[in-house]
Amino acid sequence: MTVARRLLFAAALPVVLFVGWWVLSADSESFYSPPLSEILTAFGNTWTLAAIKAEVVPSLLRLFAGYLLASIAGVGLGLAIGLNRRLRATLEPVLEFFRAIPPPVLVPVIMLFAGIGDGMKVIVIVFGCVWPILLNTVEGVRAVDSVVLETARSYRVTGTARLTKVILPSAGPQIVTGLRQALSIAIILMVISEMFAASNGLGFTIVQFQRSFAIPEMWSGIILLGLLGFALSLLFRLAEKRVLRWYEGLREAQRRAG
Amino acid sequence: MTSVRRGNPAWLGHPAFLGSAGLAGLLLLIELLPRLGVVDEQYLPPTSAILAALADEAGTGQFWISLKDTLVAWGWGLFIAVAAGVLAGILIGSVPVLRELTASTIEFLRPIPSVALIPLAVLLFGTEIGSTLLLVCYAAFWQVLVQVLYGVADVDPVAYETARSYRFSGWARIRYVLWPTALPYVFTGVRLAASVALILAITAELVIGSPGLGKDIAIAQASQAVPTMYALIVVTGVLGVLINLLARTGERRLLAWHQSVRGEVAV
Amino acid sequence: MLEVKGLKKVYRSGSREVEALRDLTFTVDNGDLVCLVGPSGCGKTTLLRCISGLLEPTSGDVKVNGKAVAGPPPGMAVVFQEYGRSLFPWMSVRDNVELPLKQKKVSKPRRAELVEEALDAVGLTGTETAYPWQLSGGMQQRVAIARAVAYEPETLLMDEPFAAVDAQTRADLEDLVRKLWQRLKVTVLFVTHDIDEAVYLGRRVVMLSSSPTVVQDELVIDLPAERDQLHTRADPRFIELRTRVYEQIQLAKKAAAK
Amino acid sequence: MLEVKGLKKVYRSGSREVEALRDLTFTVDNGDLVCLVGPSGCGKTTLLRCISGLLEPTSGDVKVNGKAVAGPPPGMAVVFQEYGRSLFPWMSVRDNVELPLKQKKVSKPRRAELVEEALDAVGLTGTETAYPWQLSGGMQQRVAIARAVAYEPETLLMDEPFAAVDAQTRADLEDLVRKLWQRLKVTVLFVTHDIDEAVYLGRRVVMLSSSPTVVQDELVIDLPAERDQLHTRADPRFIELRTRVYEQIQLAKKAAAK
Amino acid sequence: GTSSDSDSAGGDSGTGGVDKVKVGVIPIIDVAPIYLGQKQGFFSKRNIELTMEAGQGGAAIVPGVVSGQFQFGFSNFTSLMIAQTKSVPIKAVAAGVASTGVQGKDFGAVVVKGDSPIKTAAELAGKKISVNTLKNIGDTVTRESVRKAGGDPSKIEFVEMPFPNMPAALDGGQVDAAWVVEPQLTAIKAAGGREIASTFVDAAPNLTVAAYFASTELIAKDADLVTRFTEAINESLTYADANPDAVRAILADYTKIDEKGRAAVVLPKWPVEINKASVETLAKLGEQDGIFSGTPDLAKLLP
Ligand SMILES: Nc1ncnc2c1ncn2[C@@H]1O[C@H](COP(=O)(O)OP(=O)(O)OP(=O)(O)O)[C@@H](O)[C@H]1O
Ligand SMILES: Nc1ncnc2c1ncn2[C@@H]1O[C@H](COP(=O)(O)OP(=O)(O)OP(=O)(O)O)[C@@H](O)[C@H]1O
Ligand SMILES: [Mg+2]
Ligand SMILES: [Mg+2]
Repeated sequence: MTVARRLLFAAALPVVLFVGWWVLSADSESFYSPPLSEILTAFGNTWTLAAIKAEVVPSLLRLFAGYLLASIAGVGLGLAIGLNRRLRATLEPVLEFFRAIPPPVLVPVIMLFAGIGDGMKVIVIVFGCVWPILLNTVEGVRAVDSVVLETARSYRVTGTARLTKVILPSAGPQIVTGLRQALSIAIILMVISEMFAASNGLGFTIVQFQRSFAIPEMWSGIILLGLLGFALSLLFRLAEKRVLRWYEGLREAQRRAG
Repeated sequence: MTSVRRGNPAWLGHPAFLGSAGLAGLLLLIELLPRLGVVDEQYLPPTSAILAALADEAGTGQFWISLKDTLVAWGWGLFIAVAAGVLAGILIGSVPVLRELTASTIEFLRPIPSVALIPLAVLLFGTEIGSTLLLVCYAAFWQVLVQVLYGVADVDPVAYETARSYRFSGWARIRYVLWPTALPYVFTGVRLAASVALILAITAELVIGSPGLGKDIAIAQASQAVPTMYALIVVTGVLGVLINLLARTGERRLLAWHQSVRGEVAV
Repeated sequence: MLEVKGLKKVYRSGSREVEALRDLTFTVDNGDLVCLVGPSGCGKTTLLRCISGLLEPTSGDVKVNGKAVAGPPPGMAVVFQEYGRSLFPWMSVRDNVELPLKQKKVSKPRRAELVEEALDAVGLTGTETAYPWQLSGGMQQRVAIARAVAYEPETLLMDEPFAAVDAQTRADLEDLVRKLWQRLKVTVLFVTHDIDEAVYLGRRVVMLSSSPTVVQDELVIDLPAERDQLHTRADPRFIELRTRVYEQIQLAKKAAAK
Repeated sequence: MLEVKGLKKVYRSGSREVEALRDLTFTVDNGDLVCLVGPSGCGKTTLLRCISGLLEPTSGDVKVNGKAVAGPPPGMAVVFQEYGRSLFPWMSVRDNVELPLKQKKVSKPRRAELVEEALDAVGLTGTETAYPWQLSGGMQQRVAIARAVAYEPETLLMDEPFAAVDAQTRADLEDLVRKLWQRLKVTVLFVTHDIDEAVYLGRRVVMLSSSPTVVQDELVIDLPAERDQLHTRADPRFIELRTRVYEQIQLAKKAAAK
Repeated sequence: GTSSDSDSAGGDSGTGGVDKVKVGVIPIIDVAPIYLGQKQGFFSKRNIELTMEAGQGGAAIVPGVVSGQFQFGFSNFTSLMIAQTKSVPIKAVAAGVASTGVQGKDFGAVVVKGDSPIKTAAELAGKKISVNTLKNIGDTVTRESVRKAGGDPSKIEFVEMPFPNMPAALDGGQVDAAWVVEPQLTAIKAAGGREIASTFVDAAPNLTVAAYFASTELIAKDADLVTRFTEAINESLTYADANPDAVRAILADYTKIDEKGRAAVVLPKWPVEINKASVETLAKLGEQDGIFSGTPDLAKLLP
């Protein structure tokens, strides 16, 4: 019963919105907001398996490459900066500055150096989504409980064990927060990088549809993008639940204690 | 990096000094790279050329109008997003049924990249400031909403029961317990939203061509005016730093009682 | 007068059921100071939450001065076990103490008077503008007590209020509670699991059994009204009484184990 | 043997200076159980952190078996006051106990043995795979003690380990500490501010004065080695001893007030 | 001011008053006449108060015109024909810009690096060429140049890249050739680049590249305004064609091209007449290359 109830609650609003859109747009004459039925037809026709292989897969590959690189760079650099007060003080203003530059602005600049290939797109993604990871890692490392650190020290837990068994897990929840923020930014940048200079990809395809006035197809692309973002964030949630099982439990226990 | 040993004067280790040293190092690097021929001056002009271009820009009226346009779009977008996000967050967060009903929809709408809405914004508002506003609001709204939801969920049951046991009215419970608990989260949300809003404002201007700094950057680029382009990029960066600084200061003022701020002061 | 009759509380969460209180009956006369002891987890907090109207009992009655309790009754103040979390960290000490009075629509000058008196009574004059977290643990606990005192309750419920305070501060606070009770003539129900504390403080001690909880025994404490930490605790009669309570509780535990 | 000679510690933060310890000298023989009492804030934690090498003293010496302490000395285990923060919430109970042994490069089968023994000694068999936050407070504290025990230290430092535990659990843990000490023949330095606890537990009690802190007095506890909660605490000699300690501390406070 | 838009779109609101008109333009050299005309008062004397709204390419401008955000827009003919085949309700109202028609001296061309082995347009087959927008006028005309020179146009690999990045891409060898327009064309030539084909000239004699357009709704509702706008534009075009120095001067107002660049760029032609034959050729070429989904109906598109 409870499962059914939860399903009902989860599905209710989306269904209402969907039906609402369908009804409101049913006899839409406007060139730019075609009926939902038309969009769905276009969706079926446009996003065939072949199209997904040709357009979506390259986008996803670039996304994953960029995201992975950003994660490694962000966590690595974040650990170093978080653990070294002086390094932090020196780099903080510079990092703040670079973080504040909107990544799309840098697309042309990065193109100057990295050309127009996949490398450029990956660099754009890395540059944009490394910041939340980096900053959250730094904060997480700084916030490691002093008692935890002293315990580790008094039992002579040092070197790699200190890093992997104490500091990384302790900063874990915050690092994951950064990774989650970075994921949505990475998707945005995937699209933006493909809007500037590309010959395939989801962002490119949407722009092509828009330029060639294939409006239902363009809408179908936007919907696909939404579904993709949703699926990725779902995947992320699953992974997070596994990795941070201890943290969720801890929070739960703390809340129950009240 | 050379390590500063104990014997050296204290100011060598001061954060402000180290920070300035870091910035100065960056400026020097950008000056030297093109001068030494490591990169072509056409792609990356030296610091001096960028600064000169910046000075030129600052002398034109257009620059200030664009700056104003960007800030207006950013400010309004942020304001609308924060107001809507806070209201919706408190409403949804404090009514369990609403929270359950909306959870899946929020999960679906939130990750939709705001840039996917660029075509939509263009259709609705053309290249007017409205397009920028739409994108800015959309992107910033989720940041605030999600944080407020976290905040409302974080209300300490003991504090809440204390309020009940002293017979606080419903409004008083929101005003004196719920809101102060959620406030730090609201601030985090606003801070995140402020930077996202700036990014989106400039992206929209750049991609759509609505008025503002982003459009100027596009024009500078199209005109092959590389130092000017860099100068404008620097302006956006500085703008971002200032906005972040402002948000942090406000946060520190208003949340002096909160753990995170206390912690920062102690360090 | 406070009457508890046949009180039963079963917690239901999902399919799990916990019978916290089985059948509780006892009364507290107006102006009395009753200590409630019982092993950890026997349902003392549950009982207090039922009495204060924060929790609905599964069956049975709670009456305050002849009126059944439904929702927090007027004229009652509760000091929670977790004082640190029951004070509002975003308000100064004064605002914390004053806010319930505002809610009670006490006039402004009277409020100022009450707050000053209460803080004075607990020895906190001069800390009005400090935030709770700027005070030591014992001081925080005294703020929570001051808040209850300023409220001018007829009935004062205190839930293990000193559990987290160091022994020294605890002794001071115990003396404070007795002094306030003697002066203000309120009805006090004091929950603790420290047997010595119960015997030292109370005029009567009600002992609860282990879960499922019933009233195990009652004891009138015939120590002189003037008590002090050093001599009362060394008094042979004191030791006799505490030994009796201790034995009762051990008995209850053994009964539960069977 | 543990020797503390002329120990002085001044905290400097900004322009503010706090003299936590002024001049402390005492020794603990190998295999002894010494309790350290003193008013809140007198510097007990500071002293322990100096002894365990986590904090550098401003002047004076700490020697363990004739060797000056610089950094956590081998063969020493510390049980921190905040057990909740000193256990790693991201590790199971077993991993928490095992990690220091790994760092000590104990072989795998021996580790398993030690962990099992230690958990058994504190009565926690069967909780190996649980996370710390899934346990009650008293159980968590016992995990921290098990970790220290499994480490097979020659010296065991415990900093107010029961301050946050309810009275019942506390009594059980006190008995546990005495049992372990008798069985394992370790040197124990036990910090508390509970006078009764110090007298009940210790073979010797060292009393510290209020800040600026010196050794106020020392007392050999000539109670029989076999002690139990009910009878020892009711023993007239016990009451005599605790009254003496109490008076000394009151004296120290008065001296400080002047 | 959305309300003022709908007023002016509604037409006769300005009873003898001034019509507020917004024009969506791409801020490049091509639209210099409209800025010049505004400055010269050609619009205000016809009771038109002009505001220029910059858009990044036709794709951003066409929706604005259709939805009534702008009354007029500027776009190249290929984009307009694409929209037309998708039944977007728009129609050209005046000529925009035209090729100079002179080989080697046009405002758009395919260029290569100075030391490139490519010497003729035929050799472009099988090479990588950058264009600003795929499936648009750039690749159509480049294909035509290759075809005319005897190469196989189907073998060209086009990549999309903004014009400003092309000099660097060419220099860095990321592309073999670039289809560029001014001011990048002059910049590349100054850096030693060689022109391989004057694509607009190859495509058709005196090709009309772009046009000003309006929505059919506006044309039906406010024919008077459209007529006045067309007259003003035509006067501006004529004036610009006759006064190249004024054109170079006005570039400083709405672009950031530096003084040297302004003096050096090759200016296009601004004839008043739309060269129908050239547009038809362009349509045929586009159809041949599969850019349109149907056949553009030029009768509906051209004024
Ligand atoms: N919200 C709840 N849901 C389910 N069970 C609960 C809940 N609150 C308390 N319990 C259970 O009810 C019983 C009594 O809990 P209660 O907190 O009243 O004990 P207590 O006597 O106050 O203990 P302590 O001395 O540790 O504070 C316990 O077994 C506890 O696990
Ligand atoms: N990091 C620090 N910086 C500055 N002062 C400190 C620091 N740590 C402790 N102190 C001060 O040193 C004194 C002794 O502190 P310490 O924690 O050692 O006391 P304690 O005896 O353990 O107290 P308690 O019984 O409350 O745990 C106190 O006055 C405290 O304010
Ligand atoms: Mg309780
Ligand atoms: Mg301490």
